[in-house]
Amino acid sequence: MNTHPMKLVTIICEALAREPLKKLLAEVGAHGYTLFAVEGDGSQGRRTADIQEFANIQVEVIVPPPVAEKLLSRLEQEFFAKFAMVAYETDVRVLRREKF
Amino acid sequence: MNTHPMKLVTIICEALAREPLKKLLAEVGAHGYTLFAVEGDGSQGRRTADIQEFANIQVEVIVPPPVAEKLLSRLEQEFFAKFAMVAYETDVRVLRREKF
Amino acid sequence: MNTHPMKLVTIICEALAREPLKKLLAEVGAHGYTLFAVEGDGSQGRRTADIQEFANIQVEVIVPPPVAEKLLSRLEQEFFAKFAMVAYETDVRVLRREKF
Amino acid sequence: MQIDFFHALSANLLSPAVLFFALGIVAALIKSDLKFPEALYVTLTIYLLTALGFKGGVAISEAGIAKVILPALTAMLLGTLIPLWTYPLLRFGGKLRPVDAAAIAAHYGSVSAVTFITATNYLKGINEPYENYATAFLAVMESPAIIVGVLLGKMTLEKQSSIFNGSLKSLLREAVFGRSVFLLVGALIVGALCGKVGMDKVEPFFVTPFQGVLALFLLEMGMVAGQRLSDLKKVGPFLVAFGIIMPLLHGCLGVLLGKYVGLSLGGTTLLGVLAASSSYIAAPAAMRLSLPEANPALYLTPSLAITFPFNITIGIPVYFALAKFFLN
Amino acid sequence: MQIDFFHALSANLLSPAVLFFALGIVAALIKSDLKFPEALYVTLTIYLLTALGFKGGVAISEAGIAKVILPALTAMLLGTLIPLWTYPLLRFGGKLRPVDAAAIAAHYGSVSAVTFITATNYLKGINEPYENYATAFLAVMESPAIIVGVLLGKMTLEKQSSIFNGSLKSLLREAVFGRSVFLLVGALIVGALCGKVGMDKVEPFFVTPFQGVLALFLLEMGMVAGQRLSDLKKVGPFLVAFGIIMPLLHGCLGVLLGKYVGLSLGGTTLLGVLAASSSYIAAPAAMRLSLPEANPALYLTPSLAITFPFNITIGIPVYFALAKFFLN
Amino acid sequence: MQIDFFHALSANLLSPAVLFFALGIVAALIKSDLKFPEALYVTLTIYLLTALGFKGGVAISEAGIAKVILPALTAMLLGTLIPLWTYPLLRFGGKLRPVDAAAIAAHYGSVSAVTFITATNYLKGINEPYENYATAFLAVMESPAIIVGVLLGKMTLEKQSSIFNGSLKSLLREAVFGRSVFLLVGALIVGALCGKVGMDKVEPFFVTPFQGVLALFLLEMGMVAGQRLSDLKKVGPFLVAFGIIMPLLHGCLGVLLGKYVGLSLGGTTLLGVLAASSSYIAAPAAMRLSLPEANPALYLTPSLAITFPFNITIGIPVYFALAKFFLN
Ligand SMILES: Nc1ncnc2c1ncn2[C@@H]1O[C@H](COP(=O)(O)O)[C@@H](O)[C@H]1O
Ligand SMILES: Nc1ncnc2c1ncn2[C@@H]1O[C@H](COP(=O)(O)O)[C@@H](O)[C@H]1O
Ligand SMILES: Nc1ncnc2c1ncn2[C@@H]1O[C@H](COP(=O)(O)O)[C@@H](O)[C@H]1O
Ligand code: NA
Ligand code: NA
Ligand code: NA
Repeated sequence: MNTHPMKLVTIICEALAREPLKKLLAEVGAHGYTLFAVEGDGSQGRRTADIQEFANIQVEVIVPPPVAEKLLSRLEQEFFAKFAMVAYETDVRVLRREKF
Repeated sequence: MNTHPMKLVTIICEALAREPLKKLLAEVGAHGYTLFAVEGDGSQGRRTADIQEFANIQVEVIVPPPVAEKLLSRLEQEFFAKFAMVAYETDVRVLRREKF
Repeated sequence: MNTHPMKLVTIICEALAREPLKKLLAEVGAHGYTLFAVEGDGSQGRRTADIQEFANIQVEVIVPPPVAEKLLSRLEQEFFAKFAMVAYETDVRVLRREKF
Repeated sequence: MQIDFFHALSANLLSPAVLFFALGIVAALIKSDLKFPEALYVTLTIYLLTALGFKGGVAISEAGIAKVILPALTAMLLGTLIPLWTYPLLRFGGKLRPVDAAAIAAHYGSVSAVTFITATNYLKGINEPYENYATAFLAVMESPAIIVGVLLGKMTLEKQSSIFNGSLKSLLREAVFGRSVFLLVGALIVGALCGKVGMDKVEPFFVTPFQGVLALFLLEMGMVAGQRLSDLKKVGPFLVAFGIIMPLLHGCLGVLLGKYVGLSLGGTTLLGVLAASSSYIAAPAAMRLSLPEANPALYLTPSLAITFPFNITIGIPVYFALAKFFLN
Repeated sequence: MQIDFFHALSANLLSPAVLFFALGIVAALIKSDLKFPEALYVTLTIYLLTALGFKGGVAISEAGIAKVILPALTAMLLGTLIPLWTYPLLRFGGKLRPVDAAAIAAHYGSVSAVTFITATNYLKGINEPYENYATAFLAVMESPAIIVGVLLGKMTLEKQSSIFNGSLKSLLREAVFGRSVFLLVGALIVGALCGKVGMDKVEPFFVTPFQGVLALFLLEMGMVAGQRLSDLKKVGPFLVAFGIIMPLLHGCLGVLLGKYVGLSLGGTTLLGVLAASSSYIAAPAAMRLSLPEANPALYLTPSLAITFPFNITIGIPVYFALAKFFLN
Repeated sequence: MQIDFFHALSANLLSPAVLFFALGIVAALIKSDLKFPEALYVTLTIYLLTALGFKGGVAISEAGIAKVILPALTAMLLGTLIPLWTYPLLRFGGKLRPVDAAAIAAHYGSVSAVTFITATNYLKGINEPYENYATAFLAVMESPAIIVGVLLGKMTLEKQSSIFNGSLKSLLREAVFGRSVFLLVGALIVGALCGKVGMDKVEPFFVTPFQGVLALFLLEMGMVAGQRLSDLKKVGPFLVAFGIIMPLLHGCLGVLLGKYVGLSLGGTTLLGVLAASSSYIAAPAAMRLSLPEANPALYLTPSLAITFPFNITIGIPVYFALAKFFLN
């Protein structure tokens, strides 16, 4: 069994950023993503989970390191000013390198 | 306070794999797991969250490194061909080593 | 683009620990957190997601390493005996260090 | 009389609510993959409590608060006192640890809203009228025993760590403002303020479909209770017997008190049901927070897997028969 | 007769249920951000199946089980046999891989509860009575074809790996205890035990609002089906034609059998609808688990994006017209 | 007249809907752990919009589209124009940044469906008939002001980055196909196509329990609004006053227009309510996407924590009194 190093980029943000974010993921070349609703608190206030439009989502995407870099830098330039958002990367090891 | 290195194995897959997966976790000797519903997109198409039978789940399980290896290799051999699935491992540090 | 090392502390526990946990996060100086409902199995039995009071939550919080250490050690001392709980830390890299 | 009782029993056992409850237990036993979404469970709870409180409030506005006070205080007193004899019984009869005895005592002094609702359902089914304001008894009986039980337990334990210092204060807060009490009392007040005029507007939502919603909810509760059945071995024969005998004793007591405060046959039955019922949501949650040293299997399992199903199926017609017996 | 049919057709197309279904398809096509929460979808499913089963059970308790047995067995037999001719047709006519042919055959032998419910709705709309116990036919027709289909598929495949060895056993288990069959049969039994007395209690919840709930659910199903429309290119013209022609043939067959077992005009229509309908929940789930080698686009898309909408809109009045024709 | 008004006011304040709203505010203020699941919130929204649209559509099919066009266009025009005077008032009177003034103007030109529904509820409660097709006014008034507000705001800002270039196009798309407008207009069309025949089928689901569902929903909305009350300090006295005075002015204007286009007393009241109401879901969502530079506390808080509760409690009977005054 061979595992390969990849980056897991995690983005927590308001649900409104969902569609622009999906577009960005496609643009930087991610081959998939996983998404779920979360509650949260941060510098821009608490986000409860009632009104869908104001809820939080967490998006997790596994990408090769260069894509992770591109993704994070575009998030910084184009998204951080506009949306309540936190983004970070983690080192992970995957099977089937060619999938990502 | 003493933290100990462990592996976090994350598996994202269609909900149908749930029961076989639980069985596998027990077989390889995991002592617990955490599971939640997610949406996702990947090589096998978008998975929305409406029809329960076709939804996605994310399973996270903390195990000692040898168990992680066994788990990943059995996933590769027995599950990847049958289910839409992504699996990866992350290095984490836990308290109470004996729990895992 | 500059990324900075941080600790991601993940806590999986019964929903009843929610308010004491939030209080603890504030006390140790975390600037935000993310929270969602999960199902799980562990040494203290299966937790299904029906009765809200007995469900599981997963809390993820990004903090500087010293805060992570403080958080984990207080969890160990004050929470582990009282609540079904798993806690671990992961190395992550964030943008905007000053946020955490 | 005997024929009467079997009639009453089968009327209960063959009602949709109880049969759906049984179906839920079957689903749990055969490990069916049927599962109610958490949101549905919460929604049904909110609906049942709100509807119940609202109807009760309208009934109070019709009957006048004066009529309600005496029986409500009696109900509250009963809830407060029950732990005082269940605790020693469990401690010395059952040889349980003090903290476990206290926790179980809290459960059996407190009440189960679902059991109460099923009983009103049953009375409606056999066309037996009852004081609609009896909901007020339910509202005031949930918390006192929990507080008494926690106090009993605390007295046997050492000091708590920093985060939990305020735990007694937060216990009292929870007892008054907790989800279920808040909804029940809040809807009761809303109903009392609206009266009959308000009821006319929302009756098709809060009243007409109520019994059907209850049936659906009991399907889910059957699954919840059924999943606990496998824990029965852990609790031992003493607690199993306790979970059936205590409700019968408390039911008797409730019925007698109901008679002395002048309730009707239906109302007397309901006070018996409340006394006999034990909590399996509010009390366990309070114990986890305020008496975390107590063992959940010992307090939750008897309450949820024995007393609750027993009351739902056999208990209710028994308390009704008792009420009939004592009122004649 | 022709005028009659167009009348029947427009009565169906202009019903709230079908129009909301169309609205759902529009929502999917214009990629509206309208989305039903998963919990709502599951809740609506649970409600519809429980209500349907319960009503059917009450009907059985009124009609007597004797009347139900023969048509139910006939329905079951029909479901078992359908894969036996659809498989060779798909295999040799459609040049599909054996495992795909088997999977599709399973879908078309099995049934769609939503199509059945929409048909009962339609009959109610045109004031055509039917045997309420027809729900029993639905209950017994879901699983047999799935089992036959999986067996057909297995015969063409090699041995499975360790975890999936028990897969045949778990398939049978799923066929009998799976969510939808369990709810339907369970509620049927509950209804049969309660009878009319029980029905009176829960009618305002399980019966009165039923058609409205169905309309809301079909809005969601329209979105689900609409999202699949873009996959139609993947399935090719043979399967598109198959998805329309087979329902018509099976509808005929069902109607004829309905006539021979002595069902009313309404009941005959319903047996036609069941035969014509194809599964898009139970069968795909079973295929993913038991025939994972089959291609989901090939079995799910025709069933969900062609046959289901076709039956809902045009099929139902056609099977009604056929039943009328044959019964005269 | 005065007595009349106090009568009308107390009829509103003592209705279940408004009292449950107050209960929700209390829950938020005492930080109760009562919480509606997100899925329930979404379900209630879907139900209310669908039911409202459907009823409106049936009403249009009865009244004929000709009768609806003139008042609907008037309503739309009013929505379009309101930002044109609120913007300068906020900009120069309130000394707000241009982008914030534009965002707030968009909110007050747009409408609140829940306020509208509560008003229809109120009219039903006092037995005052109204044009059921008024739902069409609601449907056409949501978007225009949002578009005008965003355009006003954009004119004051620099160019956007790549991902957001299409933002104006997507704004228009959202305005026409967004969740709430889509559901409302879609259900309106479905209702218009079904007419009375369709209504008979789904009335027990979409009409009869409607007022009760609204009461439950307002309990949740009370919590949502109540959580915002703590932000009131951030918005300052100008916006607090604005949030009460503007609805009164716009209510007057709406009532006058309603009179001139020949609506009934009920319909005139509803047009006043629509003009007076401000958006707190569609508009904030649009602002976050299209004017992300605007400060949410400044636009959401006045709309949700001041204007919405004011209209629900006091505003509606005031606009009714105004309509009565002007129509005599
Ligand atoms: N330190 C943190 N750890 C984990 N999640 C965070 C943290 N800070 C913010 N978040 C999440 O990111 C969302 C947006 O953050 P913010 O922009 O700071 O309001 C919050 O609602 C949280 O869900
Ligand atoms: N690159 C990725 N990053 C994160 N999640 C992924 C990725 N690719 C696939 N997934 C998740 O794994 C599921 C199955 O993937 P697949 O088998 O590629 O369809 C998808 O529905 C996603 O939820
Ligand atoms: N090895 C594990 N891996 C992942 N999650 C776990 C593990 N063990 C326990 N958990 C989670 O932590 C919760 C509490 O654990 P416990 O205290 O062991 O019952 C469980 O319900 C699971 O959700
Ligand atoms: Na009790
Ligand atoms: Na079929
Ligand atoms: Na307005």
